[in-house]
Amino acid sequence: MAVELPPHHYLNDGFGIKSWLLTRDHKRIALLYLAAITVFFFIGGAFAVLIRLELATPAGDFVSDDTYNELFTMHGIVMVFFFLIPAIPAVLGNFLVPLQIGAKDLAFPKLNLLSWYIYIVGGLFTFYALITGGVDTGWTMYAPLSTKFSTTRIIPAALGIFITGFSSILTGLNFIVTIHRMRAPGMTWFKMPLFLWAIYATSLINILGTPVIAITVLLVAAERLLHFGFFDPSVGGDPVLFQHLFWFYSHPAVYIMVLPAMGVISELVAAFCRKPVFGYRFVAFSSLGIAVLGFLVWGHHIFVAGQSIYASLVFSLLSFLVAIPSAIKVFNWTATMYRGSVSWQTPMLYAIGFIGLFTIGGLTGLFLAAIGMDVHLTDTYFIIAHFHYIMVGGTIMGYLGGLHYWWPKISGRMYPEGLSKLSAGIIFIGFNLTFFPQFVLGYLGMPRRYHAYPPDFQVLNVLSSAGASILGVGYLLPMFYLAWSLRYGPAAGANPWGASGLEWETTSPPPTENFATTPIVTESPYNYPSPVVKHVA
Amino acid sequence: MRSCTEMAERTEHHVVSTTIYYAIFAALLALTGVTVAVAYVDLGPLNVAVAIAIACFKALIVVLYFMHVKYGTRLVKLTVIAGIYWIGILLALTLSDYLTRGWGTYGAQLQ
Amino acid sequence: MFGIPLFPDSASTVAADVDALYFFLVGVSGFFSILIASLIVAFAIKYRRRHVNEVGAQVQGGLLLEIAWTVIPFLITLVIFFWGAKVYFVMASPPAETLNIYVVGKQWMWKVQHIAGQREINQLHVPVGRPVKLIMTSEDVIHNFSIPAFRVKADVIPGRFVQIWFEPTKPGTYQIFCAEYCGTKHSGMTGEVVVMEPVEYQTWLSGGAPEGSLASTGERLFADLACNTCHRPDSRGRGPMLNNVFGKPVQLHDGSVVTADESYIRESILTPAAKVTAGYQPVMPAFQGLVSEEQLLALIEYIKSLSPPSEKAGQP
Amino acid sequence: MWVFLLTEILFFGGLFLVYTIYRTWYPLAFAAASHHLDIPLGSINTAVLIGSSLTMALAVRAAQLNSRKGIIVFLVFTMILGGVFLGIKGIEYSHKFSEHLVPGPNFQFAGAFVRPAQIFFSLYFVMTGLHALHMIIGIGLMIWMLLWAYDGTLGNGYYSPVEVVGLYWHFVDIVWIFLFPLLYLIGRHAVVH
Ligand code: HEA
Ligand code: HEA
Ligand code: HEC
Ligand code: CUA
Ligand SMILES: [Cu+2]
Repeated sequence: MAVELPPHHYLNDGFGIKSWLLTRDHKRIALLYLAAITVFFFIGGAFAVLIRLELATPAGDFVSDDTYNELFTMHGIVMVFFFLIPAIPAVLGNFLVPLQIGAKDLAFPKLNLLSWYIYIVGGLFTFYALITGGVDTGWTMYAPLSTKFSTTRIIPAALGIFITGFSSILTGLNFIVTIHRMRAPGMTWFKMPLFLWAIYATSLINILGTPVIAITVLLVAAERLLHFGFFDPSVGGDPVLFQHLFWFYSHPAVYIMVLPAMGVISELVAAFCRKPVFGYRFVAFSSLGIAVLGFLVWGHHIFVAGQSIYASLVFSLLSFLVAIPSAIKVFNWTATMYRGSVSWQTPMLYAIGFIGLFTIGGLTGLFLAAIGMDVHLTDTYFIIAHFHYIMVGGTIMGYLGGLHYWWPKISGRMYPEGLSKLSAGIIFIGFNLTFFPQFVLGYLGMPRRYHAYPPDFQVLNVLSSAGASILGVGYLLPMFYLAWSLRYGPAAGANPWGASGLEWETTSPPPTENFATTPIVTESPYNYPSPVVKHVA
Repeated sequence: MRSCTEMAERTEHHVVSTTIYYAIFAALLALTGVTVAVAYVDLGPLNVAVAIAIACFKALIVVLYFMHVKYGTRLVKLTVIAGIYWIGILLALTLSDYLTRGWGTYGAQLQ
Repeated sequence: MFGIPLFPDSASTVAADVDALYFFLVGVSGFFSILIASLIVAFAIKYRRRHVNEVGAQVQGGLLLEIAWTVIPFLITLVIFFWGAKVYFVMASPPAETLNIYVVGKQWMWKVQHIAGQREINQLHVPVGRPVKLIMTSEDVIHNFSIPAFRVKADVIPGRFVQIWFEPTKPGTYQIFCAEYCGTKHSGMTGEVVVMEPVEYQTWLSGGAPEGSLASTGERLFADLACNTCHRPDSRGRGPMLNNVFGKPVQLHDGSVVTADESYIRESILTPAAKVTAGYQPVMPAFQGLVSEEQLLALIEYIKSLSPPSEKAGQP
Repeated sequence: MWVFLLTEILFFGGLFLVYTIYRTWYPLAFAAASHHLDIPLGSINTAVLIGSSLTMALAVRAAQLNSRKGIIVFLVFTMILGGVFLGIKGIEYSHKFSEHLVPGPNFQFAGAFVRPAQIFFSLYFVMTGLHALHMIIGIGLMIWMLLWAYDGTLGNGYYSPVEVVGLYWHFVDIVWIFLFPLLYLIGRHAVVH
């Protein structure tokens, strides 16, 4: 007998635009974020497409140099601040935190909605900056280029970042309070799914790091607008101080971007091996470890920027330390697969992709943390490859894996399995073709943010551009088939994967209040065989 | 926005007596006087240290009494400590750069 | 391979050190990437789900394994750390005797000033087999002087001097890039290093410096800017004598002592009040905005030339 | 709320970092520039703000004890004191304007430290300006609390909103406790030109 959608769920609990825009239901807010973030991803992606088109030939002939500079700046800003940082926490986190702890909603539902609006306002500022001329400072906005020399729309863009920062802070605050106070009876800290540990660690970084970037961009704005001098060498200021402040936030921010994905991967590996995560406590604590140690390494971005040698040594050593918790995670995921019941469904394919690509991205981070090596590699395409491996190959894989895994819960319906496997494959191939050649380019010395380059580098760049077009197709496909499945996909049932976890014990899609009765937790999160193991293979 | 205000971690309903409040107030005023006075005395490098020590002490009693942390839960205390700790990280590691630049900076000569 | 360049020229002494570290790192990364990848694929195949209701073995974890994969990577990273630091120290400590060349970055070109007086734009001629030290600053934003074939680069920061050094090992022409994003024509801020045999280099040097050596330009400036009204060759001026200042410790009026290196001289000229020499009034006018970076270099070179020859090892 | 204050701590922390760095770089310039700030006004303001913290604490206490009148009276006192603080700050700012001590093209500073003094005053304005902004927000929140006290939303054991505003206000007070010695009281003992 075919499964059917439950008669009442959060999606049919009120229709019309108001029921969405004024909702306080964390699940609907998650979908609001999903919509906004997808838009930003495609904007950022469109910039990437233009970048790669320009770089297909060595001469700077496709767009002008100023346009190119605006392209990569806006690509970086949009992708980092408006897509990747909010992606997993605000979409999957919002949807899942209450479900996974057995609560009705977040601690502050109205604040949650407010965060979305703040995010949108920040986005509008950035959008305004974009259509009135763009910004050309690079996403790092180094002074004094940003404070004195550039003539572009830096203030609106800075305000955009400032404002979205508050959205991240409030979301983080909401999650922290929720996780502390609203866990269902019996849900002790060590019975929490690992995704929540990751979200919790991420929220901590948000709360502690984001205010510093907020004040930093504010100082830049004050310096531009009011001619105050903070980083201006002509009044005796130190431009390198800006870099300290910027990276104090932005290095931890890279962990904001990867930790949630690591959380997702822990869930995926457990669910598709039907097995508890190997070394649960190690994986849980390594999230906190990354969050804390992540604050101690920012100086590795400024090894050649006139930092003291001794500070560089300290930062280098600490950077190696922060790699250890990541290593622990990778090994534990691998060990989880040992003697599992490994299913090859789409989310698991993404999880496997994540582990492999994150490993490469992370290990190349070690090249950069070794100071003598970084001198040659810094500001080359090696850096570009390093972080795209982690952020695109890692986090986006995690995000898509998570989206597919929880899609039946979110929408109540299944997506087409064949097509989704196909696009996972396309993404994997396209990704490697795009970014692997960039490692080679980097060691050859090709600097980043170059609009034109010596002809020697062309072949590798063409490979990269070709890969990007394959990757683009790979990203477009899920958008279409997921949208399609919203209407035509077969109903999924409460627990299509036979996975354990509270979110699978309620209907798909869940009712507005999530659970008919407050669940009581007695078991560890990955206790197999789970109560319902019967649906799809 | 009512829910928003639940943000205060639930402190026990500890009502502090007015005497304590007035005492703290008096102490704060006195300490302000002391810092101003001390600023005019030349203590060499100690001037900064004293000024900051007094400010820290003032902040401490505000936090403990006016802000009720003394009567708060462990979590509240932990949060306060975390704040101080993180500011410490920010200052300490950045200073680790600035204060050692004189010994050798990448791009400047090692002695 | 297939006409695709895979590896850059290595044309300086330090390049070999960097490359060795690089290969080690590629080895470590390759090992772990392949290890992880093959384990995942092997497990995915060996333990693939065979029927619908199958569940995995309920293994919880193993302390020994956890310790092993914490400690082993930690030890490996320590090796990388020390190795990286070692290479870095080589890069950061120039030998005592170097050929000094000044570089000024500005949006969007590199101006090179040789001590003998030659100037170049976006080109740098150096002899092979001799350590070269570049003393660099920027007129506007942060740039980065990068020579991939030598494996060295450094941010060129306005308001201070930055130095890198290298010893070319192979004659030839190599790319210079600006590697710190600096605005519109960042990607056009490139140039080349021409490494020549010492003899050729000598010929090139003598090939003509219309204005005479850098120090002599400085001497002229010193008079034009009326520095010599206060800084006179005897001790009767209002300012200190500048003979024998460079490279020596200077006592400041707040009691501290600094070494009179390029940065100090530079600061003394631009913002004299920041560090006032003991025994003098802070009457020297600030020349910030009045002298260009290039004039500054000439002045500095002149003041250097007033000190004994051992300080002038850089003179060709 | 405490978690929110954590954020605030780091927000100001960034500023204190900038301050610390430049103070260690330019100790003399900072001392000289600091001499242009008005100690009597600064001290009065410190006392005023401490007083407002006291009344705020008393307002919270009144709320705990369900005394509606107490809440209202003490909140009003706090707001008045806050207003006085901002007023005095305004006077100080206008002095700085007329003395051309606002960084930018019109900046004028007698003595040797024109440039670093500009950094000092940049910091002065941003730090005290953001502090004042926080106070304005705090006063806004108090107006809200007053309304709730009038319509009886507060009381009957429901007082956490006042408590939250109180925490916020004390935090703002603490920031000032640091700003005052760091900005006003540098190097008063030595005569620097
Ligand atoms: C999500 C994003 C993300 C993540 C997680 C990381 C993770 C790491 N990053 Fe990366 N990084 C960026 C995003 C990220 N980075 C970005 C965006 C930039 C450039 C910014 C810009 O300038 O625009 C950058 C730049 C950057 C630099 C500066 C380079 C430069 O500009 O000169 C450095 C230098 O140390 C660095 C190091 C590291 C290290 C050591 C890790 C570690 O955390 C990695 C740890 C992971 C592993 C080590 C892999 C798993 C482990 C194993 C499989 C076991 C084997 C392990 C061992 C033997 C140790 N990164
Ligand atoms: C989350 C972060 C994120 C993500 C997801 C990406 C995704 C991609 N990035 Fe990006 N990138 C950054 C973060 C990110 N990047 C950052 C921070 C920088 C540094 C910026 C700086 O230096 O300041 C950077 C810089 C950067 C550069 C270097 C530019 C330079 O230094 O000169 C390049 C070059 O190849 C690049 C390429 C790509 C590509 C091909 C993708 C692909 O993965 C994108 C794939 C997506 C698509 C292709 C979208 C699909 C949509 C369509 C196909 C529709 C097309 C529609 C129209 C054309 C109308 N990125
Ligand atoms: C009005 C007089 C005056 C003029 C003109 C002047 N100086 Fe000076 N200079 C001084 C005095 C006085 C000092 C010592 C006090 C100080 O360090 O500020 C000094 C210090 C210096 C020092 C530091 C020397 C040391 O021993 O520490 C250098 C270098 C210097 N001057 C270079 C120059 C140059 C180059 C010019 C011209 C562009 C110049 N000065 C013009 C008065 C002058
Ligand atoms: Cu100069 Cu980039
Ligand atoms: Cu980093």
